[in-house]
Amino acid sequence: MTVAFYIMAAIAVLGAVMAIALRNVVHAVFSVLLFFSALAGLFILLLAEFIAVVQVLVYIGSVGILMLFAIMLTTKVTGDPTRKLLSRGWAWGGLVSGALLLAFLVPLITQSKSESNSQLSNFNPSVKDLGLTLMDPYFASVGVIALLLTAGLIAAVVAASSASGE
Amino acid sequence: MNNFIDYKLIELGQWTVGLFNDYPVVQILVHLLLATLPLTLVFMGAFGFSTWLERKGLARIQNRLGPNRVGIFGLLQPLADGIKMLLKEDIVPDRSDKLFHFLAPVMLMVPAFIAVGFLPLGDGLMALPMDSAILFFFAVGSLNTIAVFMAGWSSRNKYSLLGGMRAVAQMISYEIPLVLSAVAVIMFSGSLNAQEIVASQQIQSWLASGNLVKEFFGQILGWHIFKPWGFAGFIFFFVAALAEANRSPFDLPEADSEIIAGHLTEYSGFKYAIFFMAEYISAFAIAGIATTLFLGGWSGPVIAGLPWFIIKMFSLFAVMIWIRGTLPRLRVDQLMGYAWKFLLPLAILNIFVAGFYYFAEQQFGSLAAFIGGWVIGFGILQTAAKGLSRLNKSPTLDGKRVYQLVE
Amino acid sequence: MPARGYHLSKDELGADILEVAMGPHHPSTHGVFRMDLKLDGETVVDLKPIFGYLHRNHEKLAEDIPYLGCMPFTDRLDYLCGMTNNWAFALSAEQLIEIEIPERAQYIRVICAELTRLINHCLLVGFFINDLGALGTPLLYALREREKILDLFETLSGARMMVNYMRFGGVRCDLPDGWLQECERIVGRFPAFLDEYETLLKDNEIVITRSQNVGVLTQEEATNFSITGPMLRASGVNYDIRKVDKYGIYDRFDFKVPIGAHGDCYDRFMVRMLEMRESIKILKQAIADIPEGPIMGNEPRVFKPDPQETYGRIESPKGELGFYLIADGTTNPYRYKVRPPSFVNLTALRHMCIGHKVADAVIILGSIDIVLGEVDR
Amino acid sequence: MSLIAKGILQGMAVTAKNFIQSYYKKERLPTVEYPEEKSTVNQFTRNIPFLVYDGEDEIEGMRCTACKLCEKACPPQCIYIIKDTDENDKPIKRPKVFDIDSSVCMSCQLCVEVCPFESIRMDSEFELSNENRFEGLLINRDELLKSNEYYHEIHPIEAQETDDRIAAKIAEAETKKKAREEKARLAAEAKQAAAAMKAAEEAAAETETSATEQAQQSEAKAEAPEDNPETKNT
Repeated sequence: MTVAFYIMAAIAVLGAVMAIALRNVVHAVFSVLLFFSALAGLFILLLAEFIAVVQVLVYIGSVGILMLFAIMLTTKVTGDPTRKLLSRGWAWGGLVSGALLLAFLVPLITQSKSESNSQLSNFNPSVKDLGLTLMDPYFASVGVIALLLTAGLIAAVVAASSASGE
Repeated sequence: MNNFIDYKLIELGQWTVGLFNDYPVVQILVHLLLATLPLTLVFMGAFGFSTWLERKGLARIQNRLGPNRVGIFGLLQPLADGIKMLLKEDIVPDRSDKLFHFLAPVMLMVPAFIAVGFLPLGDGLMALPMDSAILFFFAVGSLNTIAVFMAGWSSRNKYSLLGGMRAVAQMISYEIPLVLSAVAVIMFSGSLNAQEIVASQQIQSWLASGNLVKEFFGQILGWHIFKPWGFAGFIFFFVAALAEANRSPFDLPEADSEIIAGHLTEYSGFKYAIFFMAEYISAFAIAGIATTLFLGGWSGPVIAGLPWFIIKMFSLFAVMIWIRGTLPRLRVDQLMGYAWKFLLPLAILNIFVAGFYYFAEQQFGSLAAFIGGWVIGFGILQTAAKGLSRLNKSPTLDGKRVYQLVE
Repeated sequence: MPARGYHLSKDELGADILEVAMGPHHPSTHGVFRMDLKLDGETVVDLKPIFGYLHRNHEKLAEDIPYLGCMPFTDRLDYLCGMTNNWAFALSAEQLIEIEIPERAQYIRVICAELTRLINHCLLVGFFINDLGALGTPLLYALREREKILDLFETLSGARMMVNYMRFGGVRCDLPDGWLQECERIVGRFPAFLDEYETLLKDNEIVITRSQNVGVLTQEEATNFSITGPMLRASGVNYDIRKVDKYGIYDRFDFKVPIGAHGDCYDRFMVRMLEMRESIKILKQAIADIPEGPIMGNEPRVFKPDPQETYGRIESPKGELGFYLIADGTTNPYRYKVRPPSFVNLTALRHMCIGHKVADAVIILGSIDIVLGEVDR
Repeated sequence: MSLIAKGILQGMAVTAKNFIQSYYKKERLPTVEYPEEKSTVNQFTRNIPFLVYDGEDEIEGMRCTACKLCEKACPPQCIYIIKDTDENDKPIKRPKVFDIDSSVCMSCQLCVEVCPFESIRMDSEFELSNENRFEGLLINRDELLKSNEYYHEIHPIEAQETDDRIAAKIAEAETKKKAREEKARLAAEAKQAAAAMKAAEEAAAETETSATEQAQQSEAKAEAPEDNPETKNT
């Protein structure tokens, strides 16, 4: 399990770094997809099947494709090779982002350590339970979100159709 | 129950794993191999057979003979083709994105085989026995799109790019009606587990009755396709599946009369063969999942289990061949319109019909629900379909026309 | 003639226009024909037909050959319809020397021409549906039926396609024994095939959605582009040279001309289907009425017509096929010019395609019914 | 389009019918599996020309007289003929070289139509594939020569007509010749009678007449293809 975790984590980090570093936009998007799939693998290791499925379905299957679509419409696929990866502000940026990461993550990690595994052990991450949770205590919020999304979709359709109708 | 073949296979597997009881690491490996290797080999064989079947079937539809030179009835033709493909020169365009050009067939192959792993081939026969297998299947199926796009983009060919664009647009659009028409079944069965979905299509009380006739029909009559929403759902699912698997009449990404071979234009030799194989295995997988969802999976009279599943899967594949031999291709915009304006609303409506059917069955008993469902539920779907097609019809499309004959 | 559709500059579109050279090696350009397409997404913004890949110097070649020697070359113009090409050339050369054609030869010519029409139209429908993406099933049915008629031609003239059968003043040889009976049998069975073919295609929803309202050519546009043949009639113009000129003995037969109302691809396809039924009507009458008698007038093989010019035309399956000849008193034509229907009908391609999708461009080209042998000559 | 598309189902019924009937109806499966089974070649089929000879010997029985009419008539100009000569460089009515480039020939049959000696005819042989695309496709005289029996085998009706025509020609020539001989004989007799009367004075005139006689006879020989004595062997 640990070995699998490290492999997945390594792939995820590699994908994330490549997504930033690669100058070819399409390659960058595929690195992002690699990162997403490694993430899905990590979710499976955590026995969070459903989240893994959603990761694949939504992030790889839809968001990734959306990005590819956007790129297809652009003319410049390869970036400017003269622009260097290391610019002057690089060090400062790295420092700030590293600090932020620590600031956000450290409390979380320490918290989960201290609060023991009692909560985790009796939680059964089956799809059925997830569905029941969503449909019972959180029904109202799920409904509201669904309605909002539908409204947004309709608005998008209206906007698109009126734009093309001119 | 008479699905002894499945039990024997499972027993064989357990016995083999049991041989390595003393070596836990080896045991895990053997277990993995047993889960994957037979499946891989069987489906690769099935791929070969299906290419033969397709060529032969199409030939007969077109009043030809089909392959008949290699082996008896040309049965060894796939082998000959495979050897030919292996020995052919592998041509990679000079300005292509070499890495992606190489990776694309692999990217298509992997999800295809993973998807096959989620098929409930028999009672307990499943390579990846996961609780939400159906959902996983769809998730993995959506990966095909990326591979096709990779192939289309990396080839640096305009036809390939067009094919890739078409593939992406088409697959995204048809995934939605595909999943939605499956939702009705999932809702009715109350589970995402493929085995449970199959079990929900057997009339358990009849099977347990001991009456031979009842046992016989208990394996058939419960199939979802005999229910109104199941029938409609099957049609939607099958149409969407054709589009997902790039089969005619939705084979736009590789439309040979328009864009030569679409994303496959620049592929040759073994890479092309792998593409071909992945596409056929995806088609199998989707036929298998249609079998599971609507045709009662492995359940069937006399020899329930693996044989029935294979028969049903190949029958669906034969229908795909039949359709391919008959129908012309849709146009891009029509294809999208058909998915969004016709299939999607109807699939959503079908979920409601299925819901009402479910409650009607609990309220009025299954027979009344059955008759009422076919009369009312199917009537609603039919009317909706007609109304939608009238709504969508462009004003100049007048269907049947009358022609003047003048002197 | 301003072309319909839109012409936007690159900037106005905000996206790149994809230029695709479709052909000369493309599965559905019906030979070595090339269309340079400018695509906006999948929509055709501009189209440039390019041909000449199959140019064989047909017209210049004829100037060095006696009149009769040109006859076998005409087979190779529209290589699907050798018989009608022969007839058109014979007709124009016969005008030079003014000879009577025996009755029996006239009937044989009509029978051959109408059989050719059957071949051409059922093949065209097959190719058209093939362009729609039907994997060749209708095409192979058409080829299956064509074989039977080609066998007839082989028995009659010795060759299946390159018939070289007509001569100035008649036809080369008389019908062999039993040929008419065989022909009658095949023609009698043809309607059954047509029924099956129509069931397969006519009401098919995909064929309807794909081809209706695609590649529309109005009456006015069609006449302005000097379109002829089934394509013109699909646009609603009643113009059939068999009716207008009544060449040969076409005034003796009772047949009608099918007319379309919309001028789109579906109409072109259906007009051809209906024309096949009318051809069968003509064939049945001709087979019943054919008289006994000579098949050739007494005509010298090599002749020197007086200096003059003629234009002979017939309704070939694809449209008006005409041969323009200038004689200068020698045995060879001074000028030999073909008016090929494929070529002239092709001029409307760009006009019809702009604004449609790539897939439509392919079927519009298919519905025009071109044979590159005739376009390039 | 309603839920079930009627037109599509109709079409699928047609293809299903074709699929099933292809197993038991010959009409629905017209395929001929070529190398194993060959469809019978129509006796009217024409492909590449060949030269007919009569009797046993190819050269002696050759009908062709190298008149080069076919060479002139051939539209793609694929025929090449050189006249044969004897030891004294005197031309013989026979081709030394008769080549047909089968890659150029378009099987139009115009050469057959112009041939006055019924010599060049169309073959129905269609398996002309060759390993050598240049020399292999150039068919020379010896390959072109085929017997009259072969001609009868591939085109029975046409060959019979040809033979009848030749026989009629020969018969005609024969009767003409006989009539001429008769005439010549009568004239000779009359002349002999006259010669008996005035033998001494008109000796010069007599020699002149016999010379004319000879000339007439050789002319008759040229008209009919009499250099083939076995013409009537069929």
